[in-house]
Amino acid sequence: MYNLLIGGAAGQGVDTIVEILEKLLKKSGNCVFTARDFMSRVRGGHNFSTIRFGNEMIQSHSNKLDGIIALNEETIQFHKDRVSAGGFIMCDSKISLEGPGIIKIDMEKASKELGNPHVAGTIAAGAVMKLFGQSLKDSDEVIENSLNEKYWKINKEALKIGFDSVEKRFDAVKGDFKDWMLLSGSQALALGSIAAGLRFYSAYPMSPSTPIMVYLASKSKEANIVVEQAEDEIAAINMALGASFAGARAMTGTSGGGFSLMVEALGFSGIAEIPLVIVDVQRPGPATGLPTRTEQSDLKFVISASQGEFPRMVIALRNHRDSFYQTIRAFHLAEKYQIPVIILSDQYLGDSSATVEPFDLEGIKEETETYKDKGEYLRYRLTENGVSPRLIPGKTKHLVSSDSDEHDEHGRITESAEVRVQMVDKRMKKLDGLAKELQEPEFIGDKSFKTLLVGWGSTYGPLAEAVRILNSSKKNQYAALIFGDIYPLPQKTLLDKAKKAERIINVEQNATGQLAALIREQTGLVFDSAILKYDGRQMTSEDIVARIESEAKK
Amino acid sequence: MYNLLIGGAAGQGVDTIVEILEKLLKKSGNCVFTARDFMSRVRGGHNFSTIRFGNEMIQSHSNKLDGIIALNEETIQFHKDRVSAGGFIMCDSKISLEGPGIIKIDMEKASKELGNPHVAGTIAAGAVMKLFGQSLKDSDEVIENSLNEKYWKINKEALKIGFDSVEKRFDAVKGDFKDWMLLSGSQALALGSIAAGLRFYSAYPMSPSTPIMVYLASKSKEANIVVEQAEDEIAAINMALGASFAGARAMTGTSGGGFSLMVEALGFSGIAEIPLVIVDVQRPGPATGLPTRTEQSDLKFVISASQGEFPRMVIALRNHRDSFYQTIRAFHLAEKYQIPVIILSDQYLGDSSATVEPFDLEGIKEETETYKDKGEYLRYRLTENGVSPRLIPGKTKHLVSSDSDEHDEHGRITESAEVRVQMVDKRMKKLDGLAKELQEPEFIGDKSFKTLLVGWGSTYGPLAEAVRILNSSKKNQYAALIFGDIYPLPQKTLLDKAKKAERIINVEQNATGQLAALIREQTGLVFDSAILKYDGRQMTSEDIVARIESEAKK
Amino acid sequence: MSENDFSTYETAWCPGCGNFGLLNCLKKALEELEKSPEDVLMVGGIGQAAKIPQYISANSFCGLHGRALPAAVAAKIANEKLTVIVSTGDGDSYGEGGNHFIHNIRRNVNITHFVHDNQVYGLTKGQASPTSGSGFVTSVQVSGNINTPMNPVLLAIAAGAGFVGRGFVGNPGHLVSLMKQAIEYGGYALVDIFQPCVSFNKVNTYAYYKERVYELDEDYNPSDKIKAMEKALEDGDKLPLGVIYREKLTSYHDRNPVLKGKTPLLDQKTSDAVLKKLIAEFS
Amino acid sequence: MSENDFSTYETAWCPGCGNFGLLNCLKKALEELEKSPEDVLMVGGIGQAAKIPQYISANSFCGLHGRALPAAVAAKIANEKLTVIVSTGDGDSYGEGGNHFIHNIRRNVNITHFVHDNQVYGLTKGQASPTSGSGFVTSVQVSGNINTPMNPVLLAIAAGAGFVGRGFVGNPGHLVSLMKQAIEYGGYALVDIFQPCVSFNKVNTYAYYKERVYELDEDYNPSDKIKAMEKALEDGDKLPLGVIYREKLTSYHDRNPVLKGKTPLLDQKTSDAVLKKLIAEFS
Ligand SMILES: Cc1ncc(C[n+]2csc(CCOP(=O)(O)OP(=O)(O)O)c2C)c(N)n1
Ligand SMILES: Cc1ncc(C[n+]2csc(CCOP(=O)(O)OP(=O)(O)O)c2C)c(N)n1
Ligand code: SF4
Ligand code: SF4
Ligand SMILES: [Mg+2]
Ligand SMILES: [Mg+2]
Repeated sequence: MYNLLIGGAAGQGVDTIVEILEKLLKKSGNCVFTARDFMSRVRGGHNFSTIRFGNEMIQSHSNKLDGIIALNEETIQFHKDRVSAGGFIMCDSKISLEGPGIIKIDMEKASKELGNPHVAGTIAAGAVMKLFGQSLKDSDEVIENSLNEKYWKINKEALKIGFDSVEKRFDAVKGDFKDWMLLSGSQALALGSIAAGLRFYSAYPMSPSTPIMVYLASKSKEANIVVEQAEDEIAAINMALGASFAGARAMTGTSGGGFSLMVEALGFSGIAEIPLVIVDVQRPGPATGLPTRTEQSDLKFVISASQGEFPRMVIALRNHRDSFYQTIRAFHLAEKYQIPVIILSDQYLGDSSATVEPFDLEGIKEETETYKDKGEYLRYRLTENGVSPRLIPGKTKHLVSSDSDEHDEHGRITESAEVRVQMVDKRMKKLDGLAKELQEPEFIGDKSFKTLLVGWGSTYGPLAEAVRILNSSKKNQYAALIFGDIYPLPQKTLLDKAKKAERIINVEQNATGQLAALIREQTGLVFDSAILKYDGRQMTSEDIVARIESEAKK
Repeated sequence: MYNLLIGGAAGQGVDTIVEILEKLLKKSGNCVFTARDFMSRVRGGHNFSTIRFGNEMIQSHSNKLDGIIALNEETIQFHKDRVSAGGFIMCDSKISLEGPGIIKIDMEKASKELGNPHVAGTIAAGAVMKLFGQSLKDSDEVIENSLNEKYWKINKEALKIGFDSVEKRFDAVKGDFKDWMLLSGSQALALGSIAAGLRFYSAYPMSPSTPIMVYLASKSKEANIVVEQAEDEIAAINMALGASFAGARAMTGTSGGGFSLMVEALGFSGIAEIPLVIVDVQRPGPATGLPTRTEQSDLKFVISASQGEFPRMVIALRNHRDSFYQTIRAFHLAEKYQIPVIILSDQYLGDSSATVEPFDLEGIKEETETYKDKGEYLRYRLTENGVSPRLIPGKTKHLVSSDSDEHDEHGRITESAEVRVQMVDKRMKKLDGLAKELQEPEFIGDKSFKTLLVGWGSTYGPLAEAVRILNSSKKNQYAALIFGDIYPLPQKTLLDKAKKAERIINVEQNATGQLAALIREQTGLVFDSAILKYDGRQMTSEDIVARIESEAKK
Repeated sequence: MSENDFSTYETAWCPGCGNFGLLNCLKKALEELEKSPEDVLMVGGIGQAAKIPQYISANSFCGLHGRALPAAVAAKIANEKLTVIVSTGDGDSYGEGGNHFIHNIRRNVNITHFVHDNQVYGLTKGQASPTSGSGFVTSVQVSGNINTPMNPVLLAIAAGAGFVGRGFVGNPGHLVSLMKQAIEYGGYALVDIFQPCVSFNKVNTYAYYKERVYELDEDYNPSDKIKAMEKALEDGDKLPLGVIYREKLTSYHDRNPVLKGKTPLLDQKTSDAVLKKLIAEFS
Repeated sequence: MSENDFSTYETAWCPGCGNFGLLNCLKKALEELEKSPEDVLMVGGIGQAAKIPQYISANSFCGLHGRALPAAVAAKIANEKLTVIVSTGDGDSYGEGGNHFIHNIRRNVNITHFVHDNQVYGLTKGQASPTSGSGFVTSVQVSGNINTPMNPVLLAIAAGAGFVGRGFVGNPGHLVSLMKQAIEYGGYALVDIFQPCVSFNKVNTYAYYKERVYELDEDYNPSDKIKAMEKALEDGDKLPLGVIYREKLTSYHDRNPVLKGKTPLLDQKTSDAVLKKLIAEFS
């Protein structure tokens, strides 16, 4: 397994090189994982990505580097200390830096000769392929898939120039991942929504959720989806509710700040029982916070957002696979229970790309309306399971209503104390059904574990790897439990494993340990300690291991 | 102690009669408590209030009635079963209803003769005064304080007609409350804000919070306060933040739906460290819910509202006294710690009127800015206690900044991981200070208790009375603990009392037991059972007693 | 189609309220256009006016205060076969919902927007609304309204609306005709309707409007934007009623390639072939 | 007062961005008006433009996306001695903040509003803004913008603004003068400023504006509202720059009895006597 860092200023084209390189590597059979770190600006500053690749499953980034591709000097200064022995720093010849690991290429000059200084990075990408003993056989396809036609020729040439400018240095890895998919968490989520029958997506641009909208927009004509940029997030969610009421599967997506503006309508979805999927791609708060960084600090917010009480479901995405399949499930649960389902992603997961097994479309079926009652149609009929017959207005002779006030079975405003209680109870009954749908957290490790690490969402990859590392030296003393379904909280496996554990530690990308608080509230379990990170950068497996080892020393 | 119900359709003037009657009774020395129940409409429907009065402290309403003053037949139908033996029903002569307790008065006819059918209720009020052996000696003053000048004469006459139309029936109560205050929870809150130095109040009309705005507006010129009706709640809170930043003490108020729209700016107050007091007068949700009814279901929402993590304080008002003094305290804490302080009231407390000891202005002092540092001024200086020097722009030669992005000590946008952690830690340190400010929940009952009832906010009155009732028959087996400061949660008394209790029961005006969940999250304490009510009507002491007794029977 | 199709229900409005007249006109307009209740979606926000979807038999969506428009346009986008009518208050439409107002004009989705303009917040007991007159005294505006009143007709034209009308419940025949034209217009159509609130607005009463309104006659050419804005500026002693501005604009559906000439969105699908292709693109 | 008083800081803008010119003009305008940094409050929302308060030495309030106006007017209400300037993006001002835009015009608080109108969402990488042209292609508007572009100048006049101007960073001398007039105007003043975004708007470039803008000359009378609206409607090949509309209106402070002729609000007090009286009223 190798790990490369590609860095430069915003606007220098780091993204393009990374995209070409990760695809080339994957096409050569590697498993690839790319994490993206960038600033909230359009030009200048310092952006970088790390590409990890190899012939085993990779699900997270790493601190250790085998090489740096530096589009500017800053990149070298910031990251050179992380390069392992035997690693390299690739940069332009003009940079005055000497040493055994330094690989200089005349990228700038060569790219200017080619006629476009922006292809300097492509030259570096070509060089990297050679260094790692990879071939360029799929490069035409990759270039053509990634770039606008007018840039094909020059980039193909640039790749070759780079390839020819260095010698192989590292053992070639040969994985079997050639036919797997390589995509970002947000793309996987968007694709999942399409597979679930999405017809209407409304959103207001907001990092890091925008890639979902961009992907859906790019496929809107092919896939028959309306992507509507709303005037604000309040409009976005109310549009989604209007579309869903009218029978088009609808989703809205945003980050925490936009979610804040959607809070009132979230409750509306709850009382009016209009199915809705809401995506919150988390970033560090409060307020504007760190717009392009990562954090898991909206959990407590989204599980209790909006005045009053109503059932909702919150699913945290753990990885790129989840991003696809759980999004589909979110739509199905939203419709089955006529509730809002909130999907929690974050910048780390949303913007990183990973290699996943091709998505399987078997078993994904569109559910259809099944109202067959005779007699009077009651939109909010009091039923055993709390779910009332939902019809689509205009698709039936019955009249369909929807109401944000407390209402009776017809959907008419009521002030009756009795009906109020019946309606609250009816809605809350859906929680019984939901309880049966819950998926237990994923357990990673050996059953002989002594320390149980508990996390949720995107720390999945780092935790999985941390357990592997810890167990290889500490003989299976570690295990991890990572929650996907998080609210309502599935408790069985947790209580089971916690009972066996000598020590339980919550591992979260926030400052207050929100999952630990939720677990204590719901189960009484108290964690022995916490590994928390809240600097806007995702923890690596090495970070977790280091924290555990430093604690052990204390 | 007596309890009267005055009911009629919206627009029939129930409010006016009640206002006159409660004032007359208080002026005669009674302690008075008036609870108000009305529908979300302007005319028609069924509205009523209950006035309880007597010569002991009264802090809640009651189910049992000594009399009904019915402005229409519906009132009689709805409530007659609650009239105790010996009680009366007062109505217009035209209503065909016979029986010993029926008191018919020619209100309609007499009022028409007086020239205004709207004074029918005033006639009834006069009759009530006589029935209870009260005098009309303060009636001129009351009328003049309550009504527009053009209605004085006719109402004074109407009172007398009523007074003369019946005979005394009940023993006169003679309390010492003549010089106490009689005011609603919302008025007390508004008055508290004025006492705290409020200069700017921005809000968007929303039941049941509007009375705060109305009271402040009515005194704006006298008290030198700008009351600004905003275009929406987002504007309301952002205006309040702008005013506060610029040095005017500011408050905004709303109910849950409007609070939902304020959520993003709540976090802004947190990260920018701009002091702000936000009032949420709760009503039943979700969404529009029951606009004019009562509930305590925003607790979990407001303690975790907004993306990201930052310190805040939530104070639940328990009664009319709290409404005044705790509002003042909210301003002081908001300024001292530069945080948002949320005041939770509800429709029951906000709209009910109660008799309270005249407010004491001693000890309420305006705190002033005390920045005396030499050298560079750093708005967000990293300090021991997390509180940085706040200056008012334009009142100093220093430049003052404020930022919703993560920032450095100067207030400039930063993307530094290190500074991010420092700033989160700095803000969170305020929680240590806040912990020392916390006021323990009020304990009511005898230390020999076995069952501990735990509540918060406006169930204070009903709980206090319930404990008294229970203990009078069950020999001091009951006690109650009622939280005012609720987030951060003061734990000492709770843990102490819970340890001694055989059984702890949470008593809340919501469906899910939100305080119990918060307590479990924070302390691990699990409640043995719960008394919950969520039909939009406040529980009475009798409701609590009945629930305890029915449980005991099980 | 019988008269009873659009039957109405018991209301929570005050006796004498202008909303009754408005509801009757709406019913009449729908009947005269031979709409079927099941094809009509009535959308309101929150307020006295906004309860109207509860009082007429049609599909109904009573959403959040201020948020009727986004829900309504999206419902129309989802199913263009529905006749979507937003009928709601001035506070709802122009106050809390102001941002949706100006931006949905830009979208030009084919829906109709009737604003019950009583120049006051009725349900919350009489505070100033965006259209309340200068100096209007309320329990909150104790010294009288100090904000410049909004002129919704002018604002809508300036925001780019293609159909902007003004009606008065006191001229029911005229209002019915105006409503019908608005419903039949092929894009976003606004009708601002003077609707006296007998409980809280003692200034803008039936008599107030009666004295001032006049119906635009055939000489008036609603397609001249400048003239229309001039007409809209008449807001003192003379208040014009009728179609103040009208222009043919391409509607949202005809501008959106996903919808134009296609089956209604809710009946569309992503084909399996496309789905497989999208997956394959990442391989 | 030295030039350095309004010193600027390192920015996060792209080289060549129109914001640099705007910042220079702003600095110049403030200096020429002899303002002191400590008496100036710069307010922005969130966006590329909205970072400007971070780049000039004055008091600064970088609020939420879309919410600069309410905070700014309230700061001015609190302390009328501050010169309050909102300087922020078109998306911020007219998109997310649209409701505050139309309603703060009605309030007419004496603040200045400079909109960096690059007709695009810059910070979020190039989606259409409310002022983006028809057909403008972006990563979200893949088939081109289908919404009718907002005309902020016309909209502001229709909403009742007393000072509405348009500038262009490519005409700096003119822009400085316009900014000064706006700051000195005694009420809400809007200046919509063409500010090319070199990274995401390849349509509305420096050259695009250069070809089309022209400065209104002295013959133009900005006090005729109808004429001003006609002028504002020129949005094709000819784009007028200057004060498009100007009218004397009473400002918020002069309409509000709590403020008119009094010491700034933050220095006012509720006297003990009044407080005691208020308490006594409930006894
Ligand atoms: C978010 C939110 N804020 C405030 C309210 C309270 N509210 C209900 S109706 C209304 C105003 C109604 O005025 P308008 O729209 O003019 O309708 P009218 O009652 O006059 O017909 C307000 C402020 C609410 N329901 N939701
Ligand atoms: C509530 C919220 N929604 C969305 C965003 C994301 N966002 C930041 S800036 C911006 C748009 C910026 O456009 P504009 O105001 O035109 O400024 P520019 O960058 O073009 O100068 C958006 C959508 C946000 N910060 N907050
Ligand atoms: S309050 Fe006004 S608008 Fe509402 S129903 Fe009564 S009269 Fe009509
Ligand atoms: S993205 Fe556009 S507006 Fe933003 S700094 Fe760059 S050029 Fe300027
Ligand atoms: Mg109204
Ligand atoms: Mg912009």
